[in-house]
Amino acid sequence: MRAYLAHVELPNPILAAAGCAGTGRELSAFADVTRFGALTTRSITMAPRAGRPTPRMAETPSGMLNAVGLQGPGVEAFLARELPWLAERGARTVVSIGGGSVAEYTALARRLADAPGVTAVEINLSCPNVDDRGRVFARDGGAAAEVVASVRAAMRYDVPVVAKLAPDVADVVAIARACVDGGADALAMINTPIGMSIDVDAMRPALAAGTGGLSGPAIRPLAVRCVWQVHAALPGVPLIGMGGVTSGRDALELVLAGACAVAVGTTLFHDPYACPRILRELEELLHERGFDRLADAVGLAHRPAHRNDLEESPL
Amino acid sequence: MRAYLAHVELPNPILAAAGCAGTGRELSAFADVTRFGALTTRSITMAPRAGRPTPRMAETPSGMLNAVGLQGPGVEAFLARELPWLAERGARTVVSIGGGSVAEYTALARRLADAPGVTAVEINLSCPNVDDRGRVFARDGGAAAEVVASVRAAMRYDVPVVAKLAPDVADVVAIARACVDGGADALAMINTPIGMSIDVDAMRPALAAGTGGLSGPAIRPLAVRCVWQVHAALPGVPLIGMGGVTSGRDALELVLAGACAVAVGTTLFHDPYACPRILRELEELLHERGFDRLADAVGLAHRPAHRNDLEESPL
Amino acid sequence: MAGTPVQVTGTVLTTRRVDAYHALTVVAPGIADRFRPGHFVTVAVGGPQTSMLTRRAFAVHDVKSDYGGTVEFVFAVRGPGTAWLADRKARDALDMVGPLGRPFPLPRDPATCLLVGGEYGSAPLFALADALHQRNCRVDFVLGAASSDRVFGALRARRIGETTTLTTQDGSLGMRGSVVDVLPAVIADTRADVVYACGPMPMLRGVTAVCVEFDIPVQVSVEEAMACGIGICMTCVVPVIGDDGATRMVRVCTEGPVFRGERVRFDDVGTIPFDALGAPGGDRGR
Amino acid sequence: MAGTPVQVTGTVLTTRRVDAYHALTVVAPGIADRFRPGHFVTVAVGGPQTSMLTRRAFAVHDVKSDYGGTVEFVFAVRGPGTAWLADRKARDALDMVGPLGRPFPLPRDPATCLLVGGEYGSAPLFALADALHQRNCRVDFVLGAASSDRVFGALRARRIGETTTLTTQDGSLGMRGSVVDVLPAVIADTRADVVYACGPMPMLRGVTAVCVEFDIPVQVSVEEAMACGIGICMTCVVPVIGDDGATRMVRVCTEGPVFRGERVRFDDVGTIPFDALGAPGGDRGR
Ligand SMILES: Cc1cc2nc3c(=O)[nH]c(=O)nc-3n(C[C@H](O)[C@H](O)[C@H](O)COP(=O)(O)OP(=O)(O)OC[C@H]3O[C@@H](n4cnc5c(N)ncnc54)[C@H](O)[C@@H]3O)c2cc1C
Ligand SMILES: Cc1cc2nc3c(=O)[nH]c(=O)nc-3n(C[C@H](O)[C@H](O)[C@H](O)COP(=O)(O)OP(=O)(O)OC[C@H]3O[C@@H](n4cnc5c(N)ncnc54)[C@H](O)[C@@H]3O)c2cc1C
Ligand SMILES: Cc1cc2nc3c(=O)[nH]c(=O)nc-3n(C[C@H](O)[C@H](O)[C@H](O)COP(=O)(O)O)c2cc1C
Ligand SMILES: Cc1cc2nc3c(=O)[nH]c(=O)nc-3n(C[C@H](O)[C@H](O)[C@H](O)COP(=O)(O)O)c2cc1C
Ligand code: FES
Ligand code: FES
Repeated sequence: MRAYLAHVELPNPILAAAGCAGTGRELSAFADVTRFGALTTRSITMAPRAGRPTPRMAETPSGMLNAVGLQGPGVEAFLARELPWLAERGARTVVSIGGGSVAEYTALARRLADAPGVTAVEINLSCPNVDDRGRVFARDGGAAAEVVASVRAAMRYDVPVVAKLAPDVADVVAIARACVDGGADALAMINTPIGMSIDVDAMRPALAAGTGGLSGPAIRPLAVRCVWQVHAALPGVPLIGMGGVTSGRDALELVLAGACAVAVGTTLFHDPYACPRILRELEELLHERGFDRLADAVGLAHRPAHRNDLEESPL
Repeated sequence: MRAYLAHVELPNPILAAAGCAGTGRELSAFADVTRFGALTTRSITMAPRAGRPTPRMAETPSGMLNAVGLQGPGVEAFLARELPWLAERGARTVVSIGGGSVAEYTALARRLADAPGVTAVEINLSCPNVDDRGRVFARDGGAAAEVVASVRAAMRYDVPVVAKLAPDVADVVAIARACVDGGADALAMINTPIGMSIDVDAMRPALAAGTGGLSGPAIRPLAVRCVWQVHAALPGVPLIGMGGVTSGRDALELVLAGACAVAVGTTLFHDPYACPRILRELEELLHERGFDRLADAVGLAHRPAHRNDLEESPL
Repeated sequence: MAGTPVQVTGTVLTTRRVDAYHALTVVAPGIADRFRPGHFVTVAVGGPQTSMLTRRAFAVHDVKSDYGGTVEFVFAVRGPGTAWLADRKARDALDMVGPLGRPFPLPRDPATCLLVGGEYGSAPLFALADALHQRNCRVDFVLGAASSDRVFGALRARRIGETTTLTTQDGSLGMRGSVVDVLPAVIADTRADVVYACGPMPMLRGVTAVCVEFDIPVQVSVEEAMACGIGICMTCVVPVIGDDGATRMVRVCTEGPVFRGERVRFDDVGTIPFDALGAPGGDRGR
Repeated sequence: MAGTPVQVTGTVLTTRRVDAYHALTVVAPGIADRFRPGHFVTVAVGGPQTSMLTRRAFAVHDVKSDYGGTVEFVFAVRGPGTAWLADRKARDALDMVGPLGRPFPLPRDPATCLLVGGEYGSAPLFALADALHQRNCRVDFVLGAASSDRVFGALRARRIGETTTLTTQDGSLGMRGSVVDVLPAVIADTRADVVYACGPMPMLRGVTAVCVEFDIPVQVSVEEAMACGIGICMTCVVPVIGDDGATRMVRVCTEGPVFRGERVRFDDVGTIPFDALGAPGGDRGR
């Protein structure tokens, strides 16, 4: 079942989400990563990063918190050792990038511009902006747009630039619009909202970093809502939906809300075969509902209804 | 175990959350509502409201969405039939108010100002501001502060005014600060973040209203994080913590993060005896940990640690 | 309404399959004692650490006095909660709250009562029939469903009812069609004084329309998605016309589930009728 | 590393209690086939619709060839996931992934091996002992715990070990104190060539310090909170010194759980050492 990420064709709409599929090699013991719609890398940074201290994870009801802190070997090692492995096998790779300033994102884009095997670049905007006292880009439309524009300018024209948004903002549509105005070819949502858990025995935060990103089915309603709102406001913009997808039904929920591709994150930790399984389930569900093409289902839940009135509810 | 809401003493720190305890009469078949720390009413509006069409609820992983839409009989009927029932029995009642404009909140506060039996007024700021194209007050520090200031001015000086915040904002501390600057005696958090669920069989939103408020354990990590952040920034401000509390351990999590009272919402739907049970469990946990007074545990997880570094994590 | 509801951790006594349905009998003394026909219970599903937060509502099919009091309910597997219930075995614990709701009101004097059930909606009608018999009422049944395996209680209806008419959409049992199709003839034949109905909303609407035409009272037991079952969440409302003629959004779980049929605005279920008390626009559109 | 891991839905064959612990034997052919001592498995807990998302990791205690291959692991109830596991019964299904991790490396030539286990950390040492015996190694045991009911495998150790030394913190079994306290004497007595250790982090640190002092190699099996167990989430890292002398935050689940003891920076576990590759400040503090 073909899918499109802007003008780039993917063999199917089920992607692995950033930071949840390792380098691809680990998962390939279980599933053929070259058959994923695409594999998104963890966010690559300029310099190597050791990340956050442990404990880095805590389980929460139907969710988990993580504070990995973008551990990774830096862009040079990534280009030398990780991207080629994926490229040689013909995997589609969405390279996620993370930076602390517009300049750093731009430098990363330049470094990726002539690397073979980059299917798209995804800008992880949930990074603290060192020039704005650590306010994350995803919470500031202006800063986000600036990053997007300069990455877009630095990348090859035929490589789509995807801006990845966070749900914990007052108005996700405003941020989405700023990114599209800045030149984003597509949007990905949602990154993890910030959460926290306290170990009541130690009487300390469960994560060494204190707060962490909340992922898993617990946040799916936030993801569906963000995709829904952004698709309603910007129907022409391709959206990669993610957040708590565990099954074909969950993927379909995001598709009906407006996503033209769906990424799987936390579920991979539980089920390393999740991507092919979810694809199979999604195909079956679409088939049962009489859809030949994915595109016919994208955003379908927006069609006008009789009983429903679809504004945001006050409570 | 005594608790304090600003200067008002409560017999214990476990409250029923707004909109989750009916009028008090229904729950009293199961538990003695006069022994709750306090019972928060659903948000009272000036005029009667029929609320939203059904379906108004959808279950989500470890959570539920609701779009009740503040159904209620209006403030006059509330004062005539509901508040007296609670007052006569000696229940402590936190009256939640909801409005579409500063003027409406103010009018509500005036109407409540001389009503007997109002332990505190809680301002539900998650209502759309009709003067700002429906932007909810809780997402706009300025508008929130204006509401708080005028409610504070209209209420009797000895009745604490509590501002209730939502988590789906870019910076909850900024909103909290605006409310405190506006005169809030205490803050309640969190109200439900907006979420959505799609019925993949009907291929329509599961709620008639489209979006709804997400509650239950799924959002507890967001609640703990908000309480933590606000307590860190405004350590002197009393906080009522809520969001997914199901047990004494969950309540303790919020207390350790900085809440001096804890409200129980969605759990009451599952377990109408939840308030006394959670109180008992919390007392036991505090006792096991050697605390004589609740106050000694409030915010304790903030004490400096060796291994931990507690900034917000980028991911 | 017979006293206040209670929460009990009961023990599953027996499980059985009845055609397309599952039936669980649970030892739950406090609930059995207080039961009246038309009451429902809510059941916690999923066990410890489940992601399913809300209780599931089921009409009580039967109560018995053995083991201090047992409660039986009948259900179709629909989603994950009922799938979990279908896996329960004898001796498992089950957390139930009940009895809940407004039961069927009984006629003061002996009357001819027609009991109409659709799908698992037949389940609560047998306890009602027993209570009616005790008041020397005549009881007739009309039971229907999509197919024969979904008609619940046909045998028992035949045993205890004066007459029993069965309908299926596919014609696999009884008359082909719906209970509403056969209703006028049955009312005429039995000279029913009153109708009790439980089943899907469209069926209740149809039954009510027929009864209005025949000008006989009809009591319907309504189903609406519920988060609490005890009146505190306000999610289960339907538009109902009050004694004063005004329409209010009332809670199925506490004001219902049994209503006088002609009071329920079936055509407006799933909307807020513009003339409902507090409807948007009526007073202020927020 | 013996081949690639697999996911299997196994069937519980037997459950047993062993003092403070539970042991589950699961029919899981694909995993048993590939097992080498030191491997671990991860288990999905909570059943359908559970709120518990992450698999739980357990060292493999034993594999057998019956029923096509069984895997046994031993665990203490700690939180809701292990509580759920403790409720499993024979014939229940269990979703397992394994074998995972880097197993214990075996000496090429016969050697005297001292196996040190703390609490349930003893569990993986018996399969290791068998493998060592097959290579004609001498095996001695030191097992310890807080109290006698938490010392796992004392009998079996006595049966198969050349010597077995037991310690408990409360003195209820063997010597009072910790395995670390008795280690120097045991190393001296047994003339151990190499030490293998599995248990809590402070124990591994102590064991490693003693081995460094005696200048004998030590292999430790480390435990760190894990979200995936297969190397894709990066949550399970500890600071480890590489062959090049540089410290890296490496994954316990794939580079470990078995490491050379002196390479693990035990004092810095739970921190990012300032000199680790990519540490904040080292290059750029974000
Ligand atoms: C008063 C009353 C009596 C009922 N009696 C019976 C009965 O005797 N036999 C029977 O099979 N079913 C009965 N139902 C319907 C039954 O409650 C639902 O089928 C059941 O809740 C579905 O749960 P699930 O997890 O399988 O499905 P899901 O669709 O996954 O349920 C998800 C959520 O929606 C709620 N929900 C969805 N549909 C309904 C509904 N129609 N009514 C109430 N809640 C709903 C559930 O409580 C749950 O919170 C009754 C409902 C009500 C309100
Ligand atoms: C390689 C390895 C081997 C292990 N072998 C054994 C064994 O043989 N016997 C045994 O009893 N225990 C073993 N453990 C520890 C075991 O995994 C935890 O006790 C278990 O995960 C706790 O789950 P819970 O739900 O009961 O507790 P909770 O504390 O509620 O667990 C919550 C979450 O934290 C994670 N977690 C918490 N502590 C640990 C930990 N120490 N290690 C890994 N994940 C953790 C869990 O996976 C889960 O995601 C091993 C751990 C590792 C990493
Ligand atoms: C352990 C972990 C690491 C992650 N790392 C990244 C990352 O490097 N960059 C990024 O943009 N998102 C990262 N994410 C967010 C996911 O890509 C995804 O947006 C989020 O987890 C929601 O999807 P899920 O619920 O399916 O996991 C990470 C998530 C997890 C759980
Ligand atoms: C059905 C329902 C109705 C609610 N109504 C109100 C309300 O009227 N006013 C308000 O401030 N909050 C309302 N809330 C929010 C709760 O008070 C609480 O902030 C939120 O549900 C989080 O807590 P919980 O997870 O314990 O439910 C409502 C929540 C639910 C589930
Ligand atoms: S189900 Fe909660 S009020 Fe009826
Ligand atoms: S547990 Fe996920 S990388 Fe080790």
